[in-house]
Amino acid sequence: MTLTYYLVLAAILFTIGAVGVLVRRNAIVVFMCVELMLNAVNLTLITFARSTGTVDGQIMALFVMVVAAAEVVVGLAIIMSIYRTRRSASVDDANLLKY
Amino acid sequence: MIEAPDLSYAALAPLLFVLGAACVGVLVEAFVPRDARQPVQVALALVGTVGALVTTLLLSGTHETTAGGALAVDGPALFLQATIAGLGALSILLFAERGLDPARSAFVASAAVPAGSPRDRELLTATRVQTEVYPLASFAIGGMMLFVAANDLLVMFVALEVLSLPLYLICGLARRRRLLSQEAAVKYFLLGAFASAFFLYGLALVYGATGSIRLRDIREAGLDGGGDTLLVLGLGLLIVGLLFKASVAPFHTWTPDVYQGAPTPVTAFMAACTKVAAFGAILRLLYVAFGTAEWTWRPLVYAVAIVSMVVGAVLGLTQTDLKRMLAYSSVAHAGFLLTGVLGLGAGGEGSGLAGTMIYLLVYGLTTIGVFAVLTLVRDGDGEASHLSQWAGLAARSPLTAAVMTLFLLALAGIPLTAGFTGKFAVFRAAIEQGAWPLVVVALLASAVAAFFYLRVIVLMYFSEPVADGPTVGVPGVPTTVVLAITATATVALGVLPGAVLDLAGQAARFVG
Amino acid sequence: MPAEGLLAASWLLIALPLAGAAVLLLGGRRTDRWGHLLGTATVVAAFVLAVACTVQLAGLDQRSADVELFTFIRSGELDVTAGLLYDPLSAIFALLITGVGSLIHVYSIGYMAHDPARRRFFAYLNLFVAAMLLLVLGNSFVALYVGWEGVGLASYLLIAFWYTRPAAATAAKKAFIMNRVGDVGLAIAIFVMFAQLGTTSYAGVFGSVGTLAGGTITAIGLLLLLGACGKSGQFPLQAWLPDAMEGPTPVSALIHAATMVTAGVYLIARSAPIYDLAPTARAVVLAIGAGTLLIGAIAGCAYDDIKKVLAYSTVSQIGYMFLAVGLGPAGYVAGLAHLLAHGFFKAGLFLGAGSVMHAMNDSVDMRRFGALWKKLPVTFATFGLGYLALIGFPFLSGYFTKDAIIEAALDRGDVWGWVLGGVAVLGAGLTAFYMTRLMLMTFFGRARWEDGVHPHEAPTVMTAPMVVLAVGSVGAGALLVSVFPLSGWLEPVFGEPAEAAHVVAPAVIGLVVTVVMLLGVLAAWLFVGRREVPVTAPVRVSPVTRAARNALYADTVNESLFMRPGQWLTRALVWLDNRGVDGAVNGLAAGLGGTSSRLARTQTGFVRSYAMGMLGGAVLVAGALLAVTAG
Amino acid sequence: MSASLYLVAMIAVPAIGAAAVAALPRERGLLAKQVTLGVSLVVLLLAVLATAAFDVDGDRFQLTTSVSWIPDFGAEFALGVDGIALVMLLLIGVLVPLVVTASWHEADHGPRPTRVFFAWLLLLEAMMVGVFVATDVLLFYVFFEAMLVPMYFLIGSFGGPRRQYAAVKFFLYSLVGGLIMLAAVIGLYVVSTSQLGEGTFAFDALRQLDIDPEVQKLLFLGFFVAFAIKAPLVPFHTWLPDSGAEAPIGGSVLLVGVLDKVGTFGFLRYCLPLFPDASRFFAPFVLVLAVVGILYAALLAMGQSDMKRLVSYTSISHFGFIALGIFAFTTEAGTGAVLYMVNHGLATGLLFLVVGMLISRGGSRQIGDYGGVAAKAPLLAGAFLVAGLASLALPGTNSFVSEFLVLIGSFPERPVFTVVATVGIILAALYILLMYQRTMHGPPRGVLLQQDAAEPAPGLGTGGATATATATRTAAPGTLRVLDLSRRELVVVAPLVALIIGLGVYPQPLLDLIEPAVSATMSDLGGTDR
Repeated sequence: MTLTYYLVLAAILFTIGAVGVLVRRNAIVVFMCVELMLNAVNLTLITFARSTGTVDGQIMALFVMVVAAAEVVVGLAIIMSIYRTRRSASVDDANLLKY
Repeated sequence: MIEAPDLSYAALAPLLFVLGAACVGVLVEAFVPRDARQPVQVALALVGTVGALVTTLLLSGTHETTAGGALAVDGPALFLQATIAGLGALSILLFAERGLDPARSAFVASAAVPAGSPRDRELLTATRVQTEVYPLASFAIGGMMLFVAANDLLVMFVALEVLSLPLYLICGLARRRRLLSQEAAVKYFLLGAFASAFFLYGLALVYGATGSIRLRDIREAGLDGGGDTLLVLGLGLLIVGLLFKASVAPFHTWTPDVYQGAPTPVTAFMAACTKVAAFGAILRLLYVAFGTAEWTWRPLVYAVAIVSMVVGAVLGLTQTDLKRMLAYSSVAHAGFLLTGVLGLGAGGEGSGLAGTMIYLLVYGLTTIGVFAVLTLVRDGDGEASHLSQWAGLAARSPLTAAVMTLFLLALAGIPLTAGFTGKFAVFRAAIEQGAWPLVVVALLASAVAAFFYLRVIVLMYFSEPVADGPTVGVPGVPTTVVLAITATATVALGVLPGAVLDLAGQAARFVG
Repeated sequence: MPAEGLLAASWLLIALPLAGAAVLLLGGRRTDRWGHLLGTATVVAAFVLAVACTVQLAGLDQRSADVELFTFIRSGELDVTAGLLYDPLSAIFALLITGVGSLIHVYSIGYMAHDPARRRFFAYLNLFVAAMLLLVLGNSFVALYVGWEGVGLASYLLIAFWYTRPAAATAAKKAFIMNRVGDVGLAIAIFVMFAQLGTTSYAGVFGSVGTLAGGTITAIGLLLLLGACGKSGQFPLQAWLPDAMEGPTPVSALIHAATMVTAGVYLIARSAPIYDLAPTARAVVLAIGAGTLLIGAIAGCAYDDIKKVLAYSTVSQIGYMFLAVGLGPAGYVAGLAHLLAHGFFKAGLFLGAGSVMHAMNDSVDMRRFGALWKKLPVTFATFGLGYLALIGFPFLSGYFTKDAIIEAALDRGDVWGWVLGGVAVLGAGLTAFYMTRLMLMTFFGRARWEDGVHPHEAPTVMTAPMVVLAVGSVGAGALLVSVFPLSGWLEPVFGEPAEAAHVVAPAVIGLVVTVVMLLGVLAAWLFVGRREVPVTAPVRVSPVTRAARNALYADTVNESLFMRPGQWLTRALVWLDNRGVDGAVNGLAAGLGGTSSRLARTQTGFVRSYAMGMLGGAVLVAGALLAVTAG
Repeated sequence: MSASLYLVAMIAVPAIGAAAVAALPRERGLLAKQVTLGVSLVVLLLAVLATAAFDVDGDRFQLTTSVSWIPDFGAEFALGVDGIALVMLLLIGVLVPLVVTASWHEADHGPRPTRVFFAWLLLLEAMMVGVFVATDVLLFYVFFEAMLVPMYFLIGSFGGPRRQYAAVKFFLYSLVGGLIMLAAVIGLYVVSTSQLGEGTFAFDALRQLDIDPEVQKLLFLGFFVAFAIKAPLVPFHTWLPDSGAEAPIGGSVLLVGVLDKVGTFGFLRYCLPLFPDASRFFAPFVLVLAVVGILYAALLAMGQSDMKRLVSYTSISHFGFIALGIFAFTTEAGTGAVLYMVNHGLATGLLFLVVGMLISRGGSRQIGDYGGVAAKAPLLAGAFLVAGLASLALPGTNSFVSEFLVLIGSFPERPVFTVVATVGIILAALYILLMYQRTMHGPPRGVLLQQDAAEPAPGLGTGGATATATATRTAAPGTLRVLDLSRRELVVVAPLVALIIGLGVYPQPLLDLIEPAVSATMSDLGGTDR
């Protein structure tokens, strides 16, 4: 049975995440979409680990999870602070800086 | 059974210095009483960065890989680490400036307090200062130094995050104009995360294509003529991730907003150090992992360079905010740097590597200098970064205007300033590889860019001073030191660049 | 042969007046008191020296002396030495210039006595004499060119001497510009000589001109002729000379009658070896001479401004000279003789006119003169003699010289000979007419003076030179043609005068010319003398008269052909330069600015659009890479 | 001091002087002027000494110094002069002290301190010297660009009403040219790397290169555009009228008198010897630009109402003659062209200075505001006339010799172009005499009748400007007392007049200096086609 399906699925997930970033307004959701992309990558890594028969891919997946966690910490902190000020988590409200 | 990788601690000393200082810094935040923190943190951060600088210089000449080949300690790595450490130290000094802002610091007292709330207003006048920035900055610097030494895509990714996450945070820590600052942070964060997702996906694809993430193995698995779609796609996505950090058009969109919103010292830090780190990674990725297959990426870089130069130069023309203008200028400079990157000759020959490294050093120094001057000119609400406020500044403060002029001329690449040396180096590299049309475009772009640098000079010198113009603050010791060093370096590297060119020339050889 | 003795010092001829000019110009007001005396002294001294030199020259067996001074310009092939050539031809000019020059300096002492800027006047006069001497004494075409433009400058300064009068300023400018047009011809001629012969010295050019192709020689000849026309006020460049009368009268007498305007004749005579080989060019000289002769005479008939009449007369007389030198060896001597004679009587006439104006409060309108003969006896006498000499009254100078020219013309023996001769005779008639008209309107008839004019004879310092010149006018011709033949003197230059078999006996010609002249006088008396001269010029006149009054529309042509189009062109170009050339640059700048602000709109400030941009970029990058590797 | 140090000193002395002047306290304006004058006189002395030490029959380059500068680029700090550079040094040496004297009161009443003006002036002098004595192409380029900065500040800080526009325009135009040249400079370096093993910028080494014609064309264009903008040739000229008109008089004099000569100097020093084939290939096009420029600019000059713009346009026309002389490729024309560069510096320099003195009295640059000045100020008028005659190349003035040499030298090679160019001398007479007549002749007009007009426009005060202005304000109402030249102004005018006439009568010494270098250049040019 082929691994291509997994890769395709991962690609689809990645795309969904990317599109989500573009279409969703809520900062949290946007951020979650990014997380989705990261997890799509994880799936890819695992698949390749399987195909190449090395463990590197799995290790990398673990690394990615850790990094993602760190990103969540930082990200939520930032989003919180601006939410407190603006009472809104919509990324479209934050556009004082332009042109 | 996996045996522990060999670690050459000597070779890692620079990194250990900075990251160690950062970790200690965290403890300091936790245990040292608030009033004592500022000096301690500053001292610590300086020890870390300067220590790193010294150790890299001591290590010069080393040419090896360590940590099981995950880290390269070679000429370029050391040169760029030294650059980053040095520029980092200067940025730390800018952070530490307490003389300019009446509230004794450029950073918000308590980031958690909502902007504009009563508490925030009372904190604004309080002289209490926040010191998290120092460990954060140290982490970022550590990440950058790791970034340029990463000989392995995974390490590169980790380094990327280590340098990015702290930056996202400190972008949001401005004491004044907090809304802008926070907005900058959010934008930077979201887009940064987005970009790193691309990088990561690219990593995965390359891994899938070559079965390894070691740069050397990738080269050996290399693109054999035909072109392995996975690998090419991977390369593309990796480049996207890096170009984003280097704020190369069309991945520059975050740059103006973030530069403008972030606290000026942070902007200086980002503009100088991030650029160096990003290009360090680009060079290593392209030269080491894809050096033998440069025919694949050369056209791409060629095109991106042109786009970046043109976009930066043209958009800079109509900016009215100095920080924003400098952001576009940095986009243009990214383009100039890419012309240097194209100076890779057959079999790794060519002066492209050395040229680019020189340019990075020069650009970093000048940029920090220019932003340092920016922090001096203030009105009631922080820095007076609107162009119109600079009219007739020369009459009010000749010295400030003179120094600013020096940096602007350097950015414009006028001879006898460091900027010219850098430009010459990269353009020479490009022409050696027959990329003269690109160089002509670059030169025309820099002529256009020169216009907006000149405009500032015209305002400062040839316009009559405006009523109720901004005041020019008297810099404290740290900023003075920064200005002195950067200005001297700008002149020295312009008049007698021999030594440094020599250094870069020798350093310009990748391991592996 | 190299000069020794006085001839070696002939450079002093130029140096003396030049020094005078320098002293007067640099000395400033300090020299006001004695400046005019110094100025006169230098020229007189030069005259004495010229006489001495000429005497010595006469003594030499081979009458020619070279004076090498210093290297002027040496570079590559070009080697121009500043040097003088003192030979019979330059000698007679030197004598004429310094001689008449001295007289006019003396005259000016009186004429300019009350002018605050008299010192400046004498400085300019000295400058002119120096330049003119350089022109005739120089031993190369470059030296000649230097003098050529030098006299142009002097003439400019002197015409514009009363520069607060716009008319004077404009006239001066006009003179300089039209001269420059001629100078271009002269300059290019020199270029051709250098390009073809590698030298510009008379000796070198004349020595090797024979080696050139006929076309080239003709070209040189025509170019030189252009220069000559400019300087001598010949068609088509004659229009400046009458306007030049805006200058003080002594200037008109010296520069615009006796000397400078004859430089063209000198040039052609000097370039005889070239013209001998360029029949076409010579033919053109003839045509221009004949044409200008008539133009000048006709215009002279119509003007009421005494100086303008004399000016056109000059134009016409120089036409005679051109005609003569255009005839070649046969005519050179005749032409030069007429030149010298003309130098005397025309200078005399101008000085006379000056004295009249002096008496009439500087009015030049002959309609407001009349009956001056008893008020200004001396002037009348001298002027009268000059008049008679000019119209060729038997046995006065004009008679001999003009007849000689007509003879030479007829001696060609072909049909053109007859045509030219006829023109010359006709010209003689016209000359008689307009000069008689002038005499009648000025000295006879009823006094038509403006109120408050009290004519009085000029002081001796002015009359004396007039007397001397009058004597010259009477005697010169006979002297030069028969007593002391110029032909013999000039033999070293033009060679043996060919004894042509006369087509018509000289006596007959003399008779014919005299008759025609008398007819002219009669006509003048009929038109002017018999009836009252209206104080204002009649308006309703025949088109011929109107044409003549407008000098055959020379100015109109110049204006509509060159001036106006030039002004339009200039205006157009200014517009082009500002809107077009500079506009392109500024437009580019503006364009960039516009693009900039339009592009800046894409920086919307929305994170999601930035992300969109990045995604698009990523796709493009990936696509590009795939395209590269696939293809 | 050993002869070879003269050149170094000629750069160092004014540079140090500039620093010293800049360091003076604001109120010591007078001292600043005195120091500047002193320094510029020292430079003049050095130039004379250098000339004395120069052996006409000696090597191409003399008084050479060479220190390693940027080894990695193979760039050296190499100085040396040939006859061409030497005469330009003399020109600089003569002009700067006069400019300083003429600008004595230039900066007295502006918002900006006096010392700044004179410091920039000295720095400019140092750079100008450097650009002519550099024998290392990179060093030349560095001076070429760095030269912009002082001039930029002179125009921008002390210029006329539209000084900002003019300054930026000047800077950007030159910068664009310079940057394009930079590409060519690097290209040349790369070629030298491939041919000589290691890259060099040494002029003498580069002259030996045998460059592929196609490459030559590209490199030639790179240099040519830069120089054509500097010189300036039509159609790259539109910056000059603005800069020339807006700059303070001293600036205009040095700009047109010396700075722009760098362009023509560049043609002769770099374009011809380094790219002989390309030079020969492009010569016809350049000649077209030159000849068109002569007539075009002359006609434009006639159309100007602003005296300084007019003079600027006349210069553009003159540069056409110089370019013609250079690209005719004959020794005579080349020598003439170089002499033209010197003479034009003196003649147009004087013209600008006198125009400035007139403007400082009338406070207006418009020709229409003047008339009949000769009656009030004969000396001024006289100087004006001499300058005018010199710039219309009347025999007896220096310009005649050079113009004559250029034309007579070009004719054998390029008869058609030369003939067309010769027509230019008529136009020259026109534009000069028109201006002279309108301002000096005729009855008193314009500012001579209304006395308030004596207020000098900002930045236009030259020489006795303000002094005159005050004098006139006390003058009888209705009539403006136009003072004749002050003693100081006489000191400025006299030497130039003397030089103009002296060199007009006896130019040979200069020609002897210039010719060897020119014929060497021409042989470089000819040496390659066989």
